[in-house]
Amino acid sequence: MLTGKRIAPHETYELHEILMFKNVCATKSSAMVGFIKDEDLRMLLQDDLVTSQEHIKELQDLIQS
Amino acid sequence: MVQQNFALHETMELHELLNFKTICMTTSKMIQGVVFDQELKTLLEKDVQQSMQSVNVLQELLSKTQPQ
Amino acid sequence: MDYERKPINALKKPMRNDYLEIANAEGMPGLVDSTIALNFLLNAKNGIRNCAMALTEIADPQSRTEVRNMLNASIDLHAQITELMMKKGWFHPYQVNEQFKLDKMSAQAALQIANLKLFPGDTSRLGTFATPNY
Amino acid sequence: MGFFQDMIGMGDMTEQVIATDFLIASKSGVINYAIAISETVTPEVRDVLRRHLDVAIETHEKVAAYMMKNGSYQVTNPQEQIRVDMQASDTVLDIPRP
Repeated sequence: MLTGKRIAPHETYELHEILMFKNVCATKSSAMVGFIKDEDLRMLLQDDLVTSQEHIKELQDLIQS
Repeated sequence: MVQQNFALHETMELHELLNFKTICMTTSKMIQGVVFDQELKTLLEKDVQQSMQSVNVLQELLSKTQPQ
Repeated sequence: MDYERKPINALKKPMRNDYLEIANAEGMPGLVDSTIALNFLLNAKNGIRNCAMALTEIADPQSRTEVRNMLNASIDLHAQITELMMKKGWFHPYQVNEQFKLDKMSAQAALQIANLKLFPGDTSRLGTFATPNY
Repeated sequence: MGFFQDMIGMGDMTEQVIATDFLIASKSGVINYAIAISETVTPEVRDVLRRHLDVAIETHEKVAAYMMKNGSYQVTNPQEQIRVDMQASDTVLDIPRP
Protein backbone atom coordinates (compact mmCIF):
# COMPACT_ATOMS: atom_id res chain seq x y z
CA MET A 1 0.00 0.00 0.00
CA LEU A 2 2.92 2.30 0.62
CA THR A 3 3.79 2.10 -3.09
CA GLY A 4 7.53 1.85 -2.91
CA LYS A 5 8.19 5.14 -1.20
CA ARG A 6 9.60 4.91 2.26
CA ILE A 7 8.78 8.38 3.49
CA ALA A 8 5.56 10.36 3.52
CA PRO A 9 5.23 13.39 1.22
CA HIS A 10 5.15 15.92 4.03
CA GLU A 11 8.26 14.42 5.55
CA THR A 12 10.12 15.33 2.40
CA TYR A 13 9.32 18.99 3.03
CA GLU A 14 10.50 18.82 6.61
CA LEU A 15 13.72 17.09 5.62
CA HIS A 16 14.25 19.62 2.86
CA GLU A 17 13.89 22.46 5.33
CA ILE A 18 16.37 20.95 7.75
CA LEU A 19 18.78 20.18 4.94
CA MET A 20 18.75 23.79 3.72
CA PHE A 21 19.28 25.03 7.26
CA LYS A 22 22.18 22.64 7.80
CA ASN A 23 23.75 23.61 4.50
CA VAL A 24 23.71 27.29 5.32
CA CYS A 25 25.05 26.70 8.83
CA ALA A 26 27.87 24.49 7.65
CA THR A 27 28.84 26.90 4.86
CA LYS A 28 28.84 29.81 7.28
CA SER A 29 30.90 27.91 9.84
CA SER A 30 33.50 26.95 7.26
CA ALA A 31 33.77 30.57 6.11
CA MET A 32 34.12 31.92 9.61
CA VAL A 33 36.45 29.34 11.08
CA GLY A 34 39.46 31.07 9.52
CA PHE A 35 38.85 34.29 11.41
CA ILE A 36 38.87 32.78 14.87
CA LYS A 37 41.89 33.10 17.09
CA ASP A 38 40.35 31.52 20.18
CA GLU A 39 41.29 27.84 20.26
CA ASP A 40 38.15 26.63 22.12
CA LEU A 41 35.75 28.37 19.79
CA ARG A 42 37.59 27.10 16.72
CA MET A 43 37.43 23.53 18.02
CA LEU A 44 33.69 23.92 18.60
CA LEU A 45 33.08 25.14 15.08
CA GLN A 46 35.30 22.54 13.47
CA ASP A 47 33.67 19.67 15.36
CA ASP A 48 30.28 21.00 14.36
CA LEU A 49 31.37 21.23 10.75
CA VAL A 50 32.44 17.58 10.71
CA THR A 51 29.24 16.29 12.33
CA SER A 52 27.14 18.58 10.15
CA GLN A 53 28.63 17.06 7.04
CA GLU A 54 27.82 13.57 8.28
CA HIS A 55 24.29 14.64 9.14
CA ILE A 56 23.79 16.28 5.75
CA LYS A 57 24.82 13.04 4.08
CA GLU A 58 22.29 11.08 6.17
CA LEU A 59 19.52 13.56 5.39
CA GLN A 60 20.33 13.33 1.69
CA ASP A 61 20.00 9.56 1.85
CA LEU A 62 16.62 9.88 3.57
CA ILE A 63 15.25 12.40 1.09
CA GLN A 64 16.31 10.33 -1.89
CA SER A 65 14.86 7.11 -0.55
CA MET B 1 17.97 22.25 49.33
CA VAL B 2 20.78 24.13 47.67
CA GLN B 3 19.88 27.67 46.79
CA GLN B 4 20.21 27.92 43.05
CA ASN B 5 20.64 31.13 41.24
CA PHE B 6 17.95 30.58 38.68
CA ALA B 7 17.51 33.10 35.94
CA LEU B 8 14.05 34.56 35.68
CA HIS B 9 13.45 33.27 32.18
CA GLU B 10 14.39 29.74 33.23
CA THR B 11 11.73 29.86 35.92
CA MET B 12 9.28 31.11 33.32
CA GLU B 13 10.09 28.29 30.92
CA LEU B 14 9.60 25.72 33.66
CA HIS B 15 6.31 27.34 34.61
CA GLU B 16 5.14 27.20 31.05
CA LEU B 17 6.01 23.52 30.83
CA LEU B 18 4.23 22.90 34.14
CA ASN B 19 1.06 24.52 32.86
CA PHE B 20 1.21 22.58 29.62
CA LYS B 21 1.76 19.27 31.38
CA THR B 22 -1.01 19.95 33.86
CA ILE B 23 -3.51 20.64 31.09
CA CYS B 24 -2.38 17.59 29.10
CA MET B 25 -2.68 15.38 32.14
CA THR B 26 -6.16 16.66 32.97
CA THR B 27 -7.52 16.29 29.45
CA SER B 28 -5.98 12.86 29.02
CA LYS B 29 -7.52 11.74 32.29
CA MET B 30 -10.99 13.12 31.63
CA ILE B 31 -11.18 12.01 28.02
CA GLN B 32 -10.58 8.40 29.06
CA GLY B 33 -14.21 8.26 30.12
CA VAL B 34 -15.29 9.03 26.56
CA VAL B 35 -13.12 6.82 24.33
CA PHE B 36 -14.34 3.50 23.00
CA ASP B 37 -11.08 2.06 21.75
CA GLN B 38 -9.21 0.30 24.53
CA GLU B 39 -5.76 0.69 22.94
CA LEU B 40 -6.28 4.42 22.77
CA LYS B 41 -7.36 4.39 26.40
CA THR B 42 -4.20 2.54 27.41
CA LEU B 43 -2.10 5.11 25.60
CA LEU B 44 -4.00 7.94 27.30
CA GLU B 45 -3.41 6.37 30.70
CA LYS B 46 0.28 6.04 29.87
CA ASP B 47 0.36 9.74 29.09
CA VAL B 48 -1.32 10.49 32.42
CA GLN B 49 1.31 8.47 34.27
CA GLN B 50 4.17 10.17 32.43
CA SER B 51 2.64 13.60 32.95
CA MET B 52 2.20 12.94 36.66
CA GLN B 53 5.88 12.20 36.89
CA SER B 54 6.74 15.31 34.89
CA VAL B 55 4.51 17.52 36.99
CA ASN B 56 6.10 16.23 40.18
CA VAL B 57 9.59 16.81 38.81
CA LEU B 58 8.73 20.29 37.58
CA GLN B 59 7.20 21.22 40.91
CA GLU B 60 10.34 20.08 42.66
CA LEU B 61 12.53 22.07 40.27
CA LEU B 62 10.36 25.13 40.71
CA SER B 63 10.48 24.90 44.48
CA LYS B 64 14.23 25.44 44.20
CA THR B 65 13.71 28.67 42.35
CA GLN B 66 11.58 30.37 44.96
CA PRO B 67 13.39 33.58 45.87
CA GLN B 68 13.32 33.03 49.64
CA MET C 1 4.44 -1.67 7.56
CA ASP C 2 1.20 -2.63 6.00
CA TYR C 3 -1.55 -0.83 7.77
CA GLU C 4 -5.06 -2.16 7.46
CA ARG C 5 -7.42 0.43 6.17
CA LYS C 6 -10.76 0.40 7.87
CA PRO C 7 -13.66 2.34 6.42
CA ILE C 8 -13.62 5.78 7.89
CA ASN C 9 -16.24 6.66 10.38
CA ALA C 10 -18.26 9.52 9.09
CA LEU C 11 -21.82 10.07 10.14
CA LYS C 12 -24.06 8.29 7.71
CA LYS C 13 -26.88 10.76 7.42
CA PRO C 14 -27.62 14.34 8.37
CA MET C 15 -28.30 14.64 12.04
CA ARG C 16 -31.62 15.81 13.15
CA ASN C 17 -31.72 17.96 16.21
CA ASP C 18 -32.14 14.91 18.37
CA TYR C 19 -28.98 13.66 19.95
CA LEU C 20 -30.69 10.77 21.66
CA GLU C 21 -31.86 9.26 18.39
CA ILE C 22 -30.29 5.82 18.00
CA ALA C 23 -29.75 6.27 14.26
CA ASN C 24 -27.40 9.14 15.00
CA ALA C 25 -25.15 6.87 17.00
CA GLU C 26 -24.06 5.02 13.89
CA GLY C 27 -20.35 5.55 13.30
CA MET C 28 -20.16 7.56 16.46
CA PRO C 29 -17.49 5.47 18.27
CA GLY C 30 -15.02 5.85 15.42
CA LEU C 31 -15.74 9.53 15.13
CA VAL C 32 -15.27 10.13 18.82
CA ASP C 33 -12.10 8.06 19.04
CA SER C 34 -10.47 9.57 15.97
CA THR C 35 -11.23 13.06 17.23
CA ILE C 36 -9.75 12.32 20.62
CA ALA C 37 -6.73 10.65 19.06
CA LEU C 38 -6.12 13.70 16.88
CA ASN C 39 -6.36 15.96 19.89
CA PHE C 40 -3.96 13.68 21.71
CA LEU C 41 -1.55 13.75 18.77
CA LEU C 42 -1.59 17.54 18.66
CA ASN C 43 -0.87 17.59 22.39
CA ALA C 44 2.12 15.30 21.96
CA LYS C 45 3.36 17.40 19.06
CA ASN C 46 3.16 20.59 21.08
CA GLY C 47 4.82 18.78 23.96
CA ILE C 48 7.85 17.98 21.80
CA ARG C 49 8.11 21.58 20.60
CA ASN C 50 7.62 23.06 24.06
CA CYS C 51 10.26 20.83 25.60
CA ALA C 52 12.78 21.64 22.87
CA MET C 53 12.15 25.37 23.20
CA ALA C 54 12.53 25.21 26.97
CA LEU C 55 15.73 23.23 26.54
CA THR C 56 17.30 26.01 24.49
CA GLU C 57 16.58 28.50 27.25
CA ILE C 58 17.57 26.57 30.34
CA ALA C 59 21.11 26.44 31.67
CA ASP C 60 20.66 24.65 34.99
CA PRO C 61 22.04 21.09 34.52
CA GLN C 62 19.44 19.31 36.64
CA SER C 63 16.54 21.01 34.93
CA ARG C 64 18.11 20.22 31.58
CA THR C 65 18.30 16.50 32.31
CA GLU C 66 14.71 16.42 33.49
CA VAL C 67 13.39 18.37 30.50
CA ARG C 68 15.42 16.18 28.18
CA ASN C 69 13.86 13.07 29.70
CA MET C 70 10.47 14.66 29.16
CA LEU C 71 11.38 15.42 25.55
CA ASN C 72 12.36 11.82 24.93
CA ALA C 73 9.17 10.56 26.57
CA SER C 74 7.11 12.93 24.41
CA ILE C 75 8.80 11.71 21.24
CA ASP C 76 8.09 8.09 22.19
CA LEU C 77 4.48 8.92 22.95
CA HIS C 78 4.11 10.78 19.67
CA ALA C 79 5.49 7.76 17.82
CA GLN C 80 3.01 5.45 19.54
CA ILE C 81 0.05 7.69 18.83
CA THR C 82 0.87 8.01 15.12
CA GLU C 83 1.36 4.25 14.97
CA LEU C 84 -2.03 3.61 16.58
CA MET C 85 -3.83 6.16 14.42
CA MET C 86 -2.37 4.67 11.26
CA LYS C 87 -3.31 1.18 12.37
CA LYS C 88 -6.89 2.24 13.04
CA GLY C 89 -7.20 4.06 9.73
CA TRP C 90 -7.65 7.48 11.30
CA PHE C 91 -4.48 8.90 9.82
CA HIS C 92 -3.08 8.43 6.31
CA PRO C 93 0.21 10.29 6.04
CA TYR C 94 1.30 8.25 3.05
CA GLN C 95 -1.87 8.87 1.04
CA VAL C 96 -2.52 12.55 1.10
CA ASN C 97 -5.76 12.32 -0.87
CA GLU C 98 -7.15 9.81 1.55
CA GLN C 99 -6.21 12.10 4.43
CA PHE C 100 -7.90 15.12 2.85
CA LYS C 101 -11.07 13.17 2.23
CA LEU C 102 -11.11 12.03 5.83
CA ASP C 103 -10.44 15.52 7.16
CA LYS C 104 -13.31 16.93 5.13
CA MET C 105 -15.69 14.27 6.40
CA SER C 106 -14.77 14.72 10.04
CA ALA C 107 -15.10 18.48 9.65
CA GLN C 108 -18.60 17.96 8.26
CA ALA C 109 -19.54 15.66 11.12
CA ALA C 110 -18.10 18.08 13.66
CA LEU C 111 -20.10 20.92 12.10
CA GLN C 112 -23.27 18.89 12.44
CA ILE C 113 -22.54 18.20 16.07
CA ALA C 114 -21.67 21.84 16.69
CA ASN C 115 -25.07 22.76 15.29
CA LEU C 116 -26.93 20.58 17.78
CA LYS C 117 -28.36 22.06 20.93
CA LEU C 118 -26.40 19.64 23.08
CA PHE C 119 -26.77 21.20 26.48
CA PRO C 120 -29.97 23.21 26.42
CA GLY C 121 -31.16 25.31 29.30
CA ASP C 122 -29.37 26.36 32.43
CA THR C 123 -26.07 24.52 32.97
CA SER C 124 -25.16 26.15 36.28
CA ARG C 125 -25.75 23.15 38.46
CA LEU C 126 -24.21 24.84 41.46
CA GLY C 127 -27.21 23.96 43.54
CA THR C 128 -26.19 20.32 43.43
CA PHE C 129 -22.78 21.06 44.92
CA ALA C 130 -21.91 21.27 48.57
CA THR C 131 -20.52 24.75 48.08
CA PRO C 132 -23.02 26.67 45.94
CA ASN C 133 -20.94 29.86 46.21
CA TYR C 134 -17.74 28.13 44.97
CA MET D 1 35.23 39.89 1.49
CA GLY D 2 34.74 43.50 2.57
CA PHE D 3 32.40 42.44 5.33
CA PHE D 4 34.92 40.17 6.97
CA GLN D 5 37.62 42.79 6.64
CA ASP D 6 35.39 45.19 8.53
CA MET D 7 34.78 42.56 11.14
CA ILE D 8 38.47 41.93 11.61
CA GLY D 9 38.92 45.61 12.21
CA MET D 10 36.65 45.18 15.21
CA GLY D 11 39.19 43.06 17.05
CA ASP D 12 37.60 41.13 19.91
CA MET D 13 34.13 41.74 18.59
CA THR D 14 34.72 39.35 15.70
CA GLU D 15 34.90 36.32 17.95
CA GLN D 16 31.93 37.46 19.95
CA VAL D 17 29.86 37.93 16.82
CA ILE D 18 30.81 34.50 15.48
CA ALA D 19 30.06 32.84 18.82
CA THR D 20 26.69 34.58 19.12
CA ASP D 21 25.81 33.62 15.59
CA PHE D 22 26.78 30.06 16.34
CA LEU D 23 24.62 30.11 19.47
CA ILE D 24 21.59 31.38 17.58
CA ALA D 25 22.17 28.84 14.81
CA SER D 26 22.44 25.95 17.27
CA LYS D 27 19.29 27.11 19.02
CA SER D 28 17.37 27.21 15.73
CA GLY D 29 18.81 23.80 14.95
CA VAL D 30 17.33 22.28 18.09
CA ILE D 31 13.93 23.82 17.46
CA ASN D 32 13.93 22.91 13.77
CA TYR D 33 14.72 19.30 14.57
CA ALA D 34 12.02 19.17 17.24
CA ILE D 35 9.44 20.52 14.80
CA ALA D 36 10.53 18.05 12.14
CA ILE D 37 10.27 15.15 14.60
CA SER D 38 6.79 16.27 15.62
CA GLU D 39 5.78 15.94 11.96
CA THR D 40 7.44 12.58 11.39
CA VAL D 41 5.61 9.30 10.93
CA THR D 42 8.27 7.00 9.49
CA PRO D 43 10.24 5.26 12.25
CA GLU D 44 13.44 5.31 10.23
CA VAL D 45 13.27 9.08 9.71
CA ARG D 46 12.45 9.54 13.38
CA ASP D 47 15.51 7.58 14.44
CA VAL D 48 17.85 9.66 12.31
CA LEU D 49 16.31 12.98 13.34
CA ARG D 50 16.37 11.97 16.98
CA ARG D 51 20.07 11.22 16.84
CA HIS D 52 20.68 14.54 15.14
CA LEU D 53 18.56 16.32 17.74
CA ASP D 54 20.67 14.86 20.54
CA VAL D 55 23.82 16.16 18.83
CA ALA D 56 22.18 19.55 18.27
CA ILE D 57 21.23 19.80 21.95
CA GLU D 58 24.78 18.96 22.98
CA THR D 59 26.24 21.49 20.56
CA HIS D 60 23.95 24.18 21.90
CA GLU D 61 24.95 23.25 25.43
CA LYS D 62 28.64 23.52 24.56
CA VAL D 63 28.29 26.89 22.83
CA ALA D 64 26.23 28.28 25.69
CA ALA D 65 28.81 27.03 28.19
CA TYR D 66 31.61 28.57 26.13
CA MET D 67 29.86 31.93 25.98
CA MET D 68 29.04 31.92 29.67
CA LYS D 69 32.68 31.20 30.43
CA ASN D 70 33.77 34.13 28.27
CA GLY D 71 31.31 36.49 29.87
CA SER D 72 29.40 37.42 26.73
CA TYR D 73 26.29 35.53 27.86
CA GLN D 74 25.22 36.39 31.38
CA VAL D 75 22.26 34.23 32.26
CA THR D 76 22.07 35.15 35.90
CA ASN D 77 22.91 38.82 35.62
CA PRO D 78 20.51 40.75 33.40
CA GLN D 79 22.17 44.12 34.03
CA GLU D 80 25.53 42.83 32.91
CA GLN D 81 23.92 41.16 29.90
CA ILE D 82 22.32 44.42 28.87
CA ARG D 83 25.64 46.22 29.21
CA VAL D 84 27.34 43.68 26.91
CA ASP D 85 24.43 43.92 24.47
CA MET D 86 24.60 47.70 24.41
CA GLN D 87 28.34 47.61 23.77
CA ALA D 88 27.81 45.26 20.84
CA SER D 89 24.96 47.40 19.49
CA ASP D 90 27.11 50.53 19.64
CA THR D 91 29.77 48.76 17.61
CA VAL D 92 27.14 47.81 15.04
CA LEU D 93 25.89 51.40 14.85
CA ASP D 94 29.45 52.57 14.25
CA ILE D 95 29.75 50.51 11.08
CA PRO D 96 30.04 53.06 8.26
CA ARG D 97 27.10 52.95 5.88
CA PRO D 98 27.92 52.00 2.32
